[in-house]
Amino acid sequence: MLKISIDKLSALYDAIAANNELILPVRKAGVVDYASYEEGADVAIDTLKTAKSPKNAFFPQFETLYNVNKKIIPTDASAEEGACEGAGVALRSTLSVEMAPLVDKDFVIFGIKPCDVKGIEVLDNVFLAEPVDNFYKARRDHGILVTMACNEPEESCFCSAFGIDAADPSKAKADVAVWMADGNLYWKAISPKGEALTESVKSVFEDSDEAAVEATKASIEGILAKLPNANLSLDMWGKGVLDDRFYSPVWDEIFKPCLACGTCTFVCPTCQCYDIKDYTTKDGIQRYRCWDSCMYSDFTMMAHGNNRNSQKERFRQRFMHKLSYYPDKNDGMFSCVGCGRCVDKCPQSLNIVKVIKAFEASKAKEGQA
Amino acid sequence: MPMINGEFRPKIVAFCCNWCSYGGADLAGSSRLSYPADVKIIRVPCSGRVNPMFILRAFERGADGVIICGCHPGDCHYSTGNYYARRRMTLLFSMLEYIGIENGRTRVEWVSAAEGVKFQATMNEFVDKVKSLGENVRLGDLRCKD
Amino acid sequence: MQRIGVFVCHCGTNIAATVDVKKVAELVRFEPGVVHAEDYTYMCSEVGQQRIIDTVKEKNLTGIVVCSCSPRMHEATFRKCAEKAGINPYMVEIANIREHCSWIHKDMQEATEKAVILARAAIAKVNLNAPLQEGESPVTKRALVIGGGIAGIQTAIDIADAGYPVDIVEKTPSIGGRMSQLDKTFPTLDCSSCILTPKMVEASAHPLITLHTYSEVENVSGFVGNFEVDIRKKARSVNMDKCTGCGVCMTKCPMKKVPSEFNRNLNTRTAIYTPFAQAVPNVPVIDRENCMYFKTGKCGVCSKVCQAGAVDYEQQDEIITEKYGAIVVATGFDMIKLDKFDEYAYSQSPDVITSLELERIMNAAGPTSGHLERISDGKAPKNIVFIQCVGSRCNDHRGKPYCSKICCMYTAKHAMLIRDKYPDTNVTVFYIDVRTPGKNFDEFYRRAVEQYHVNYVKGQVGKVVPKADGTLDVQGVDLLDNKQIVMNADMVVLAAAIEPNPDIRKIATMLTASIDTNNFLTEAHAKLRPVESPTAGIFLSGVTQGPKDIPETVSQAGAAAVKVIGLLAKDKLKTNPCTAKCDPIACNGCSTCANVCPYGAISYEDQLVRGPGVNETRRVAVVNTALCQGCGACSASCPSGAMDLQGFSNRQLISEVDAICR
Amino acid sequence: MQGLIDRLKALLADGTVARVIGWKKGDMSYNPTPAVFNSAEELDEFVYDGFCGANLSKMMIDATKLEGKTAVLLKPCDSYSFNQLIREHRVNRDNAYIIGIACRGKLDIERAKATGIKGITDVAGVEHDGADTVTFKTLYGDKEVAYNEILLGRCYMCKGKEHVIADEVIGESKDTAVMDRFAQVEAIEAMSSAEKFEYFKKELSKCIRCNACRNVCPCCSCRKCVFDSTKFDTQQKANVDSFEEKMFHIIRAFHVAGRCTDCGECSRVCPQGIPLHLFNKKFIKDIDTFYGEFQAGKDPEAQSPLTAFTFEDVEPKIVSERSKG
Repeated sequence: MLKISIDKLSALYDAIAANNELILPVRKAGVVDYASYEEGADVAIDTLKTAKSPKNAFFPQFETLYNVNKKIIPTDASAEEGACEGAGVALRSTLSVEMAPLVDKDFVIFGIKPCDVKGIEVLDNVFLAEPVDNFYKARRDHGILVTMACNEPEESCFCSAFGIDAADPSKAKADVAVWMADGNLYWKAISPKGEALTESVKSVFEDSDEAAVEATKASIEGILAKLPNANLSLDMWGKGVLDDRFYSPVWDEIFKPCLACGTCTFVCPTCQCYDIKDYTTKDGIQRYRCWDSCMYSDFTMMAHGNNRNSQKERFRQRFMHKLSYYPDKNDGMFSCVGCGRCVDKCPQSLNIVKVIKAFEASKAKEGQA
Repeated sequence: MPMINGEFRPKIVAFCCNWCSYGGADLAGSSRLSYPADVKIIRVPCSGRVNPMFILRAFERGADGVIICGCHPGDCHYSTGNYYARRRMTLLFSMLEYIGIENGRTRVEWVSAAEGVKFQATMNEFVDKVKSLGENVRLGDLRCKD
Repeated sequence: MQRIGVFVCHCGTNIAATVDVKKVAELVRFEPGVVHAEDYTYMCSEVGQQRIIDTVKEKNLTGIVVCSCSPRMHEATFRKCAEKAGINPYMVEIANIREHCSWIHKDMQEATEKAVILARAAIAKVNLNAPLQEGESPVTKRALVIGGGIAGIQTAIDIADAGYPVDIVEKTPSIGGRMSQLDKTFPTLDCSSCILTPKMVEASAHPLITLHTYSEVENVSGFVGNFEVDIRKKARSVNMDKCTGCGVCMTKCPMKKVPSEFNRNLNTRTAIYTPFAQAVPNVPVIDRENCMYFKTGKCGVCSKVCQAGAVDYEQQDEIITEKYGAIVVATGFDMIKLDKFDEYAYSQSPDVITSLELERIMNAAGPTSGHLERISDGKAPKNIVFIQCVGSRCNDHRGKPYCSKICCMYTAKHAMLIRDKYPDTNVTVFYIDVRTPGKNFDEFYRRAVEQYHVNYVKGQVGKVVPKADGTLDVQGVDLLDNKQIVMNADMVVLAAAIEPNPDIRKIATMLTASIDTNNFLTEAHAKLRPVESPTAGIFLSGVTQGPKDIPETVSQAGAAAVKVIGLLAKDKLKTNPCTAKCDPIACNGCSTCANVCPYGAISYEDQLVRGPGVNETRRVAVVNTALCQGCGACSASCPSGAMDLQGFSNRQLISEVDAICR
Repeated sequence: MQGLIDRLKALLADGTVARVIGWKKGDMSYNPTPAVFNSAEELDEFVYDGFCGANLSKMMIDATKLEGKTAVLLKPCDSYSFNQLIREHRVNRDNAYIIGIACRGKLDIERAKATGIKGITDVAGVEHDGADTVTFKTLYGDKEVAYNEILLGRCYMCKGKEHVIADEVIGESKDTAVMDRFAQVEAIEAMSSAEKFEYFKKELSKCIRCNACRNVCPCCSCRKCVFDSTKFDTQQKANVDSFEEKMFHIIRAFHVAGRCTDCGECSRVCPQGIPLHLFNKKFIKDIDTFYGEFQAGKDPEAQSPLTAFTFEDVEPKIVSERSKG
């Protein structure tokens, strides 16, 4: 295990940034989100929860897939495609397709919390399954995750319900685990990628034992046990519950305050739905994809219309996807990691915890009756 | 930046109402009153037809200036269209100014069908003003650039 | 996807000299939807149109873009052409590459680039055009003429002679207008009333003409073929049916000190009056502002002396509402006010008069019974100076930029008449130019100079100074001799500029007729449609359109009548299909659009709305296409974009914006 | 509170209303959720305290279409929104029973957390008739903050405690305004053009296009927003860091100009803390300056300034004439 004094963190950042793009929590206009480490960046490394999750680094909210350009050239120039009807003119048009480049440089996400690491695992099951999403895979191949323990978990956290250990990031599927303890940052490589990174920045560290880390882990575990939703029951969810939950009357009332905004979706580390659209550029189109939200009225809109016409159906889609459809397809793994961002951010204070609890309550009531 | 012979040539969209200003532009034409080719006119039935969205869209797509021309207040072919346009545009321009868009990229001018000379003078002035402001970088969408 | 044909017109060399038309045709081929592009010398010609028709058939075109002159010129032509070719006329768009391009740019490359962009915009728009069907509206076979001067009278008689009823609304108590104030008319020197009075009588006696004198248009609604007009018939205080026109009331009226408008305030009239002896109708009105009875409640003499019992002090203004198919504006003119031209001492000396005042002085029925006298002392003037262009052809804000057109001729007439009747009177005319185009006009002017020895001085007068002895010093310049002159005169006559009747602005607003900066109504086309307003169903007669003399006015009056007759002869009119349309699925029923609709064309209905995820009865906007005139104010105000204007839809206009900004 | 619940139960019991729209206790002590209560039993979970900031008027669009009357609890500022919805025929007044509920300013949990409070397990002192001090019990110790120090930003610019529409009013409100409504707008107006641009660029670049501002807005009651429809070819969900965000926010503010009651919900719900009310307030200020004072929602009969005009209205060039840069 290595350590560096918190006062000297900028030396570590500089060392990482020398060979990689460094992405870490940065405060901008009062809000902390993952952003590039640039000169003058207001790094807020002790932030528990960034407003948006770090999934943006692998699955950006907006990314270009390819460009199609039309050019008009003289007929004697070499052309791939023919002109329109009425040939024999001096000009013809050509179309060229230009793929967006794949990420080919390493980048480091520093300070990512264990829940968000789990969130990336959730995305992997979608994007790395056949057919593999090349854009995502390139970023995954080049992304290095430095995950950090959560020293002061908050009441909206419920990661432990999903088996995530906020005290011990070394259990996460990341590359380096770090802790902040007694004025130092402790560093431990947990994958070959992590070891390579460690090697390249080793000079800023000094060696250390694990005593301070162990103490911190114990303190975090103590707090985790006291979190109000530490023991959130997921008994009613997982594989094979689709029919029962889908037709539950709980949905009839609970969705009502939902604004149909996309806040929960866009702050969520696991939401993975996107839309593909064309933007008409000067001489062609740019085909891009951008996050979509199942809360939106035009989500999965088709020529005939929409197959989820009411907000109840759209609301149900989001939670059923996270707690039932996804587990059905991924061996019981939930598509929620308990980061609690939606708990903090929902404008109507409606969130997945309330949904889970509402189902529990309804079951309890049935039991009584 | 579109340059011709080393000179910045702005893209300017002019919305002209069919009854007065489009006629004013026609009169400028038939009177051979020249103004820069940077101005491209879109015919609308009335200045009251101009949705603020059209103006922002033009900027988004790379216009450097947008001007709306209609009948003089009181002379609207539809009686009142230009009065609504006047309020809409006043508020919209004020908002653009508020978010830091340079003044002078937008303008409203009342030009009657008999005012070919005014049409020319207005366009000359407006083009000069927009040229002095240079390319519209604050409102454009990068994807529309060359 | 549309199949669009682009037709680029050379317009002879009007376009082709500045725009590389072949290049335009070549470049637009690659625009989305374009399957054909060609250029031709005159697209509007028979041959040009046939090419379009043939191409439509040959290549199965669904849309047409013509790159040519202004759509205000030939849009209708090409729409008809499309119809002949078997496609909807509203699948045509015009790229204006003449007025907006070739005529104003000199550089060929620049003009060609612009023409391509304008063509692209039109192509982008036509890609989104949809066939539109014209509706039909009935025609009320009755015309309204606003103004009862010679223009209005002639128009009314011509329309009525064709068998259509006509109403004349005249603001003053009698029809007749300015012409009734004139003494003689150039160039034949006919007596003005001798030729006008029969026309007035004819109008009054015509079974199809209704006169509304002492009346004003209060409100106009509707549209071509279907106007609804409120007319305020001001209280005359004399019962038109009972009055015999004996005139006793006027002779007995004790209030005799009211300035006579008809005589340009040179003398007075009574409070109960007809403007002039030959007034039609020959029924007096009581000028309530000046009548003793109305001011003090005492008097009542007229009522007592009226044997017919026609005087009715209780009469109220009456508003009648009539329907018309067409409206002719013939509101005429007045002289400009001279307060800004005080260097000519008009306000300082009663012997500085306007030409129209001179007409009254020369007129046998005028304030001096036709004797040429100075207003100040009644003496016959020996030296008269005429000053031309007072306020006409004036480039500063004081006057009018235009030539008033009639002054040169009437001044020649005045000079000649004075020299003829009073040969010992010296007449001098200061002029900038003498303009005498017109049949027998120059001959007339030459007679004034050569036969009557009127002293024409090319030059302007700087100042008129009233002197203690009652004469006037006229300080001017003789440009031909290049010297200053000071001339002593007994009388100075100012050829003041004429301007449209000051009421015209209000009337134009009611009619939604275009008006220019000088308050003349704008023609639909300066050369080809000079008697029509761009607003359908509104026609122009007389000086309301621009300065003109009597023969021109009468010709134009007849022309306007013919246009009205042509309209009224139709049973149905095609209506503009470019009307607003509401998408009930997106409509919120919020009423914003109805609040800005100037025609009351939008109403709300509870409608069964069915669509993806919707199946309910709810309040939505409904457009009455017969009332909608297609201004689009509703579309611009609708936040959800539910209300859209056909032919100028949001997407069409945005696609034009995109094409231009590309 | 119990009195309030009893009153609501009574309204249900005597058939005055068929349901109540109010707030339901959250799973934590600071996150009540707007909810529909159909029975007396459900009302046991009713809550009204300092965290009930949500404006419930928009929920009445759907609720007043149902059979029977719906009771809704509206704070003074929410009542303007309801009036505006009446003006636009979006709610059926006859199907609404409006309970004007008193307000002493609503709390902003984000503002509380910004003072360093974290790991909250319980909150006390937030009832309407509660103390002047709010006590937070947290995993990291207890904290006290003055009630008025952690209000929602809008409450400091409160436009008054009058219920402009109500069938009955319960409780007494307290004034919370401490600053001028337009002070923030004026501060921006005083900036140079470049500063203004930088300011808004920084703020708007945070936007994630979640549409919470739009969806919560009682004026944005369009069945189909233009930004969700194909009618303007503006259906772009991307938040590219370019003009798109500005266009969305300008047009949204423009669409509600003359209709926005200044309820401040847009800024309250923004997950990225963008001060969206600055757009709406600018329009309100301009409308007041150019066309005379106008408070949307005050009078459901009043004509919106954008669907009205006078012959003497200022010309658009006033904007450049009075501009500083």
